[in-house]
Amino acid sequence: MAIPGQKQLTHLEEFMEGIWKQNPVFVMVLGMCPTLAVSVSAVNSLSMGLATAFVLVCSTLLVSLIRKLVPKEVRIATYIVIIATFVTVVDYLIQAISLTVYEALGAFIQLIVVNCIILGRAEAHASKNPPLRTVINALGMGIGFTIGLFALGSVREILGAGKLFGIPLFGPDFQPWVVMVLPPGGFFVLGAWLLLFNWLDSRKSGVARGEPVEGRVHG
Amino acid sequence: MDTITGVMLAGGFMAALGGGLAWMLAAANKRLYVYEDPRIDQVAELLPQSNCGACGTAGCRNFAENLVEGKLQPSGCTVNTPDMNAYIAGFLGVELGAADKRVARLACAGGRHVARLRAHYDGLETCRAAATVAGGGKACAWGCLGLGDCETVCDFAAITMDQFGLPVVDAAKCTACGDCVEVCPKDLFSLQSVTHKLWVACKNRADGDTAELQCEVACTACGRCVADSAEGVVKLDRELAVIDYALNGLATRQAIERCPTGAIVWFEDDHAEKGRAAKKIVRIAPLPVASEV
Amino acid sequence: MNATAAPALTSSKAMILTLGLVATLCGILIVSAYQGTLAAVTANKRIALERAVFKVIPGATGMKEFVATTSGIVPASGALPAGGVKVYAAYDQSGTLRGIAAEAAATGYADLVRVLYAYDPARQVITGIGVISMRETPGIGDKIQTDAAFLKNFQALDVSLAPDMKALANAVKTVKHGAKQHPWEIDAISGATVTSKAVGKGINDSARRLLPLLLPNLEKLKGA
Amino acid sequence: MNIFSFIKRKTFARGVHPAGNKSTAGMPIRRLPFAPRMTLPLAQHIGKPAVPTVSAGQEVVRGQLIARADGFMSVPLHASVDGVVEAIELRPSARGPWAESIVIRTYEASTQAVRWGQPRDMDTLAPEEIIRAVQATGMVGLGGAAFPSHVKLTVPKDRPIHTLVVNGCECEPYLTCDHRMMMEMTDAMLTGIRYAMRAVGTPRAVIGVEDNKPDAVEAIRAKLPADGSIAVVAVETKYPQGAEKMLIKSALGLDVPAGGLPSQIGVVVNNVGTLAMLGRLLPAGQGLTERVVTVTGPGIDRPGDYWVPIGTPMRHVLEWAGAKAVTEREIILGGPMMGQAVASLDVPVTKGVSGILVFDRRDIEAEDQRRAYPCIKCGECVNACPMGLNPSMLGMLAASREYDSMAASYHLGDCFECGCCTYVCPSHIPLVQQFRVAKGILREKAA
Amino acid sequence: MDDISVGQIFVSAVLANNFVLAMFLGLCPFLGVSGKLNTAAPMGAATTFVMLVASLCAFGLNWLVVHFQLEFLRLISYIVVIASAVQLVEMALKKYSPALFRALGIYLPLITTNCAVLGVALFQTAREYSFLQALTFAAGAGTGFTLALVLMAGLRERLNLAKVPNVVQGTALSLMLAGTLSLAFMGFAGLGAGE
Amino acid sequence: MNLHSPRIELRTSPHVVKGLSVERIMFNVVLALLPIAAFSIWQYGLSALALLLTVIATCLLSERLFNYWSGEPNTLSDWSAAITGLLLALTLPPSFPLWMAAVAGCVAIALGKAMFGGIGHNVFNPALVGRAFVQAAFPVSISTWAPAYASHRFTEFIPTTLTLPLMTPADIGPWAKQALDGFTGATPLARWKFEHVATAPYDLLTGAATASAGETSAILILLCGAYLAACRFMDWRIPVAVLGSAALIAWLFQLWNPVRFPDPSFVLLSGGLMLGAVFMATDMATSPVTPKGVWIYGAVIGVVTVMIRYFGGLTEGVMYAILIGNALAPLIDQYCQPKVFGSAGRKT
Ligand SMILES: Cc1cc2nc3c(=O)[nH]c(=O)nc-3n(C[C@H](O)[C@H](O)[C@H](O)COP(=O)(O)O)c2cc1C
Ligand SMILES: Cc1cc2nc3c(=O)[nH]c(=O)nc-3n(C[C@H](O)[C@H](O)[C@H](O)COP(=O)(O)O)c2cc1C
Ligand SMILES: Cc1cc2nc3c(=O)[nH]c(=O)nc-3n(C[C@H](O)[C@H](O)[C@H](O)COP(=O)(O)O)c2cc1C
Ligand SMILES: Cc1cc2nc3c(=O)[nH]c(=O)nc-3n(C[C@H](O)[C@H](O)[C@H](O)CO)c2cc1C
Ligand code: SF4
Ligand code: SF4
Ligand code: SF4
Ligand code: SF4
Ligand code: FES
Repeated sequence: MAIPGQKQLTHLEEFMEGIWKQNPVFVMVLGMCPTLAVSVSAVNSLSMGLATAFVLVCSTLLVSLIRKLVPKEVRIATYIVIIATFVTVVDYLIQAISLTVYEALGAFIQLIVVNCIILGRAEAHASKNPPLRTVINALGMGIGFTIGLFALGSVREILGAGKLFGIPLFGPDFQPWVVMVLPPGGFFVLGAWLLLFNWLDSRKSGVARGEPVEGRVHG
Repeated sequence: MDTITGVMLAGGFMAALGGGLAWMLAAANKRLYVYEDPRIDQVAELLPQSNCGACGTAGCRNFAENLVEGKLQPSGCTVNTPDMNAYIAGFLGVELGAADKRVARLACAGGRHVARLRAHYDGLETCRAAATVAGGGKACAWGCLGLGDCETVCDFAAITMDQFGLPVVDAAKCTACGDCVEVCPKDLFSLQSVTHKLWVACKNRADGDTAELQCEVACTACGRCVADSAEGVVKLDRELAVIDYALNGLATRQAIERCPTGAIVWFEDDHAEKGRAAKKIVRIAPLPVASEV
Repeated sequence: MNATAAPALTSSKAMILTLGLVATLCGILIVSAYQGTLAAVTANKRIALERAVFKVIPGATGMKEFVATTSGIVPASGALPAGGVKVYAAYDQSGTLRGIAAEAAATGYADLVRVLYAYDPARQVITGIGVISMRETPGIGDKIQTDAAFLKNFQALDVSLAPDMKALANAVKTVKHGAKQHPWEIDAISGATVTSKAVGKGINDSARRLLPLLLPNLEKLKGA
Repeated sequence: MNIFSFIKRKTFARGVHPAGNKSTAGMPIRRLPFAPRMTLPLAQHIGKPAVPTVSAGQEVVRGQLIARADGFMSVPLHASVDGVVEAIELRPSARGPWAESIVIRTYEASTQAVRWGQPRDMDTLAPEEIIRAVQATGMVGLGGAAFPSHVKLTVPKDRPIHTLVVNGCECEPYLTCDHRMMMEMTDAMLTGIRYAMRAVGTPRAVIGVEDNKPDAVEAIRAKLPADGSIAVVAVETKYPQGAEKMLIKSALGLDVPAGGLPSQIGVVVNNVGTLAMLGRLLPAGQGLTERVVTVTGPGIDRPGDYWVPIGTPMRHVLEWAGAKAVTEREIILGGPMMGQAVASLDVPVTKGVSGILVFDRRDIEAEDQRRAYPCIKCGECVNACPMGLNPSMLGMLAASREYDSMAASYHLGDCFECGCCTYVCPSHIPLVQQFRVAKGILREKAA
Repeated sequence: MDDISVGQIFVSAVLANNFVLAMFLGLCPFLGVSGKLNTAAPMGAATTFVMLVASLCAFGLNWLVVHFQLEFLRLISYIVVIASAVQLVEMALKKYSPALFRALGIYLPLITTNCAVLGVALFQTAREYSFLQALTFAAGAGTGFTLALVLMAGLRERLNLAKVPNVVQGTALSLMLAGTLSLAFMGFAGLGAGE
Repeated sequence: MNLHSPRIELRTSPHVVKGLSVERIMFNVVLALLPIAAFSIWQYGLSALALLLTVIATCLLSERLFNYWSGEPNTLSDWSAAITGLLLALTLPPSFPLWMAAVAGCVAIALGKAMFGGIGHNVFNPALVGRAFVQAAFPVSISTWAPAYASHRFTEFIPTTLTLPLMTPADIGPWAKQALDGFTGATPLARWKFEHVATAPYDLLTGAATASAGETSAILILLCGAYLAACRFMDWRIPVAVLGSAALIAWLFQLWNPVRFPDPSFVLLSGGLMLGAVFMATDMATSPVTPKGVWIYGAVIGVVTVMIRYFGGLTEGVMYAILIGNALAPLIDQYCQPKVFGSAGRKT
């Protein structure tokens, strides 16, 4: 017996969940630490996003595969072990590929372990869904996370350094807004994005609300 | 360190760590375990989480506990869809219970265009506040103040104020949570079964002439509705017609037909109908403030 | 889903087994990844280090790591012995010693500022610095990498030892912008005095420890 | 500055200094003719409504008992004119909801003399008998609260009373009825004080009078008994000096515990008017049929203090005191700080009405220019609240309908609605009204 | 690193390098639990406690992994040990103080996956703190986290009573507030750095 | 006479009011700030004037814009945005580029005030939010100082003032050297912190030292503050608490180590402490309302200021101290509720 009002998502919808409806950065506002800390430039954002996506996909896949075997009491510990494994793997992979990126992301690669999105997905989705669905969902989430990071990183890089992907946009005399690459700037830029979405949403629902009310009891 | 020892060492270390921790957790689990029926959480998840209290408990989770213990029946939640309640009943394997659909009804029809003001209230724009200042500016001391406290407190947006400053209840959205009943300083709302079709939309207890001077749709206690209905269904109680719902089965539409002001109405399909004799009021502008009433 | 009875407690054995097994597997996975990437990572690190050292010591093409200890200088291997200081000797094509690089660190405006400085043993001066890592404010503190006037300080910063070879003749000191008078002083960047001071303090601390160990045993590096 | 004034003058902390406007203080009390119809609500006091002992059509005489007390927490009601009972029905009341009232049509020949009463020798009565006699007069606190006086005089055995505090502060602007009674009925007041002292069993009474009424202080002082059992103290002119807790603090230096009653610290407080009327009525064995009311304000032609029979409709009083021809007016029962606006001229003067103020449109317009702002946290209200509350926070909580935390964390229950906070608020926030609403809702929830 | 006094470490971790406002660590619980003062304070206390536990565990584990030359297992061993420790605390709470358990609700597990906790462990290792320094650092980090949480909760409770425009309501407001707080904390930069 | 005709008005008690109003308070603060603004124009000439006008204009404009967006009535008439603008301008260096000043003004109103719902609802001092933002965004410009009393100040702008929007201002050094001999560009606080030179109290009192546009003459600020306090438009306890605690702790430090720490009078008179204590810590919306709370709040600001000045990386900490005070204000209020009358006898 299906729970009324709750329908199975198609694979495409499942994928779009994380990119749009449940975007981890803009809608769920999870995994904020790496989001804000490394999004000082577009390149950093993309690298961090992809690294997180990789860990997300691999670990949720594994979790989904063994979801029926794990007793509930050691669930969290097991999931964390799995996540930590892939984070360590990514850590070494990045070191092997580019030390520059590794230095830029700093400790935050290791902190992917505790990125709330990953454990959250493992708990809320992977532990209840078959592998294929899980991977699709995780992929969506990962890409959604990367998009979110990029949205932050590009704004911060443009204002904070006058550049995008390291390419100067405004000429040599541009005055960088240092605050954008400092912690307050991270909060402000993300806050501003959310504000923008709120505003768009309110305009959308404002139209819906405009219908006239008609009297019923006393004509 | 060569590859093999490395792998062995790492595997061993992790095995020891994992095993050790699991053993600790297992031990703790035995000693510290607190049993809670998992169905409580499951059922709570299926409830609307509006925590309105219409079911008579302290919120949805509390209701879920009661359901699981079999103390209450799923239909007690009037906010949930019937489908969902049926699902919960099936899930728990209990009776759904019979739901008597109730809605909030307003015992006043005195909008701005028919009810006079005797003074101009200037203060906090809530009914509660207005009522603290000489009962508000309305000539009828029993009537609706029209500042919309009921609209504000309704969590389900079932109440909207109409153009005459009277609350209108959307019966489909009304969950009978009783918040409007509680908030109205004039006690104008009550929760009524939808089977109660005969309804007196007035509480004015002034004598007939005064009442009509105060509000054109007030009950003047002329007694026609009493005469036109079965014995005891409608009674006059101190200048006001009052319906005895214990005799609801005997109530007929006949009762409203001769009412001169239309204070008594008949609900049909959630729509209040006035009798044929009720005076027709076409005015839509508010009446002026006049202190002689 | 129709769980009506209380679920039985999971057995401890199952818990231990699952977690233990998963952990073991993960350990093996990690160690494979580690060993798989080890070569690349080490190479990468070496390249990065060399690049940094060659930057502060122009003309160098090869480099060796040593550890200066109280009992002399030994080639670096394994863990750092207590009291030891790591130094990088840089050589040119012909194998002659072009300079020595070492690390200095001190707390700046935000966090630790780590720099690599080049030491010219012949003239007993510092001939260049490069930043290894820092979290200073972009646009202010990070000028220590780019500010030409500031970098000029390190063309010949005096770190000569006192006659007894036990301590610096003059402590390296950062002074307010425009106030430099002696060759052992560093002229701070205006507006980033804090970071400038950190560089000075780091170099002073490092040189003070390293040079008395290094200078008497220079031959060992030259010969290598 | 507070510290010095504290040493110099007897007073309490915080409070406000509204302009006095006591222009009627120098005028003797005058009489009003009877209104053609009197409306006497059965519940003019706190407690259970009285029970009618007359029925429609029955003739009554001024001073005659027309409704008896319904138990201890209730007082009887007496006819204020000679006439005939027209009806016992619902009539408009000052609060809003219509109230059960006895309506008497006045005989044109009705005289002001009270002919109903059994004079007696008060000096022979025991305390319990005095209290019974007080109840029989139908007396309630004339200071405004309309609390049955005999209940207040009945002190629990375990709480010996050491001082009777007589409240002659009259801290509300505009009002002068207490002032006039202290001047014109000094003897009756002192007599009343002695009865009250006997009733509560205390040897000491202190009359607190604000120092803006030196003539009243002098008048009383001249007649004080030689034994020193009764004293007069002049306290600082500051609102709400007349609130009983404040007065006890000023006159005796004692704090009534929050949420507690004066009797807990051995004090009983009575209004001067209450005691003056008791001093007159008790020996004559009569009931309360009239009271002194200050009729004043910018909208009144002939302001002054009047003896007004209980039950006289507002309309009648205003006609005789000369309400100015204005297009919009605000009519207030009581003083401007705590009084209630009334919505209908049919509302009668009841036992608790000490003043009728009429403001005209010009004042109202000036106030309309006032723009309401959100609380700017200026702290003026905190510095004004005599109870030591935080009206700013209470107001913000009320606006968010967080009534529970108002009571639980911010002592809403201790607010006595004096209005100091609203008086000073530069943002023009109707704080007291918010608190009144909040209290109402909490009271209903608790019930 | 042994030339830094514990006082400096503490002050720096609380103010200048506040975990939340300057280091971007522990933001999820910071944004989630700072709505009410009476949950923020216990959450802060709980996190501080867990940080101390984590710091302790990490110190021991670090010795182990270095001893066996298994540095690559550092991260995974830190995190499982911390997670299990938190789970133990959670179980104990559920049993012995159901009220507190209910108040902290879903956030106890969140502490496990709180960057700030792992951050303490990783930073103390990277900075090669001694045992005492490490514990001080953990205490400072926890105090700083609690301070940020409590300040934020006070502000948010106040703003609950304010007429905040609808578009700003919710997380956007929290982030803007956090940003402003973080601006204010920039004033502490350099505190605890020593001369 | 007809008693029936007049319309009866129903209002709640009290029916009389004291007649205080937000507009009146705010207008008086503007009045009190005008002499300070005039003095800064006298010192720095055209640039100071342009700075003041720019910031006030952007603040008023932003306020109006947000009124328009939120559909609220116009709030310009309450003067509070003008105060924000005035104070913000007075805390900026006179050589600050106008485009950056405009950014500061917008941020002050948008981030500091409108976002929380406008007047009264804000939790941080708007002017200081604006300043803190530009301090973090343009740290170099905001710590570049121009000399006072330059000879051509009424005919010439300071070169950096007119920097093109978004562009980096040119180096002010050559101009400053030519405008005033021997000008070092260091504020008294910086000179003390980095060179250990304390400026003479007399110079600090009368404003003959390098600093922000409006923080130069301690005497003038005190006089204007005294006017506000005397009219009860300002809570005198806050400046007393701020200055008192700062002086006290500075005095203790000086007792402990007279060489390392300066004289308390230097701490009080230098930097923005005076302006901050008198005009900015006293901002009603962002300070506590409770009597005890006000003292604690002031003390926190004083102590944090001195701590940042003595031990932090920055030379000046008043702005940050006030912002920290603002952040603490709700908590302080919550824990410092006034004592309810008679609560001594209440059983708890
Ligand atoms: C980058 C990005 C950011 C988004 N941010 C939000 C957001 O802040 N709020 C939101 O409700 N939806 C956000 N979404 C999702 C859509 O806006 C959302 O699904 C859309 O408003 C429809 O929502 P509805 O189904 O509630 O109408 C975002 C999507 C993307 C790709
Ligand atoms: C947001 C901000 C960031 C700063 N960052 C640094 C920095 O990274 N390095 C530094 O030395 N000074 C920095 N400062 C400035 C210092 O705190 C201090 O004012 C300056 O070093 C004093 O140098 P001066 O006397 O040459 O102006 C910063 C200031 C602010 C406001
Ligand atoms: C704010 C406030 C002001 C009051 N002012 C007076 C006053 O001026 N004179 C007075 O007699 N009672 C005043 N009262 C009533 C007294 O508190 C007290 O109830 C009264 O003096 C008791 O005497 P009674 O019962 O004889 O009226 C005031 C009460 C409050 C709450
Ligand atoms: C004494 C006093 C000081 C003020 N100080 C400031 C201030 O420092 N910054 C500011 O933006 N507004 C200030 N204002 C104006 C006003 O309070 C401010 O805009 C509010 O914060 C807006 O809600 C002040 C007002 C007064 C009465
Ligand atoms: S029904 Fe009651 S609450 Fe609703 S508007 Fe009328 S008076 Fe107000
Ligand atoms: S018929 Fe109408 S007016 Fe007459 S008693 Fe019935 S309800 Fe009232
Ligand atoms: S009305 Fe209440 S809160 Fe206001 S001043 Fe009076 S006692 Fe205080
Ligand atoms: S007096 Fe008014 S504006 Fe001032 S704090 Fe009190 S409520 Fe707020
Ligand atoms: S990502 Fe840091 S706490 Fe969630």
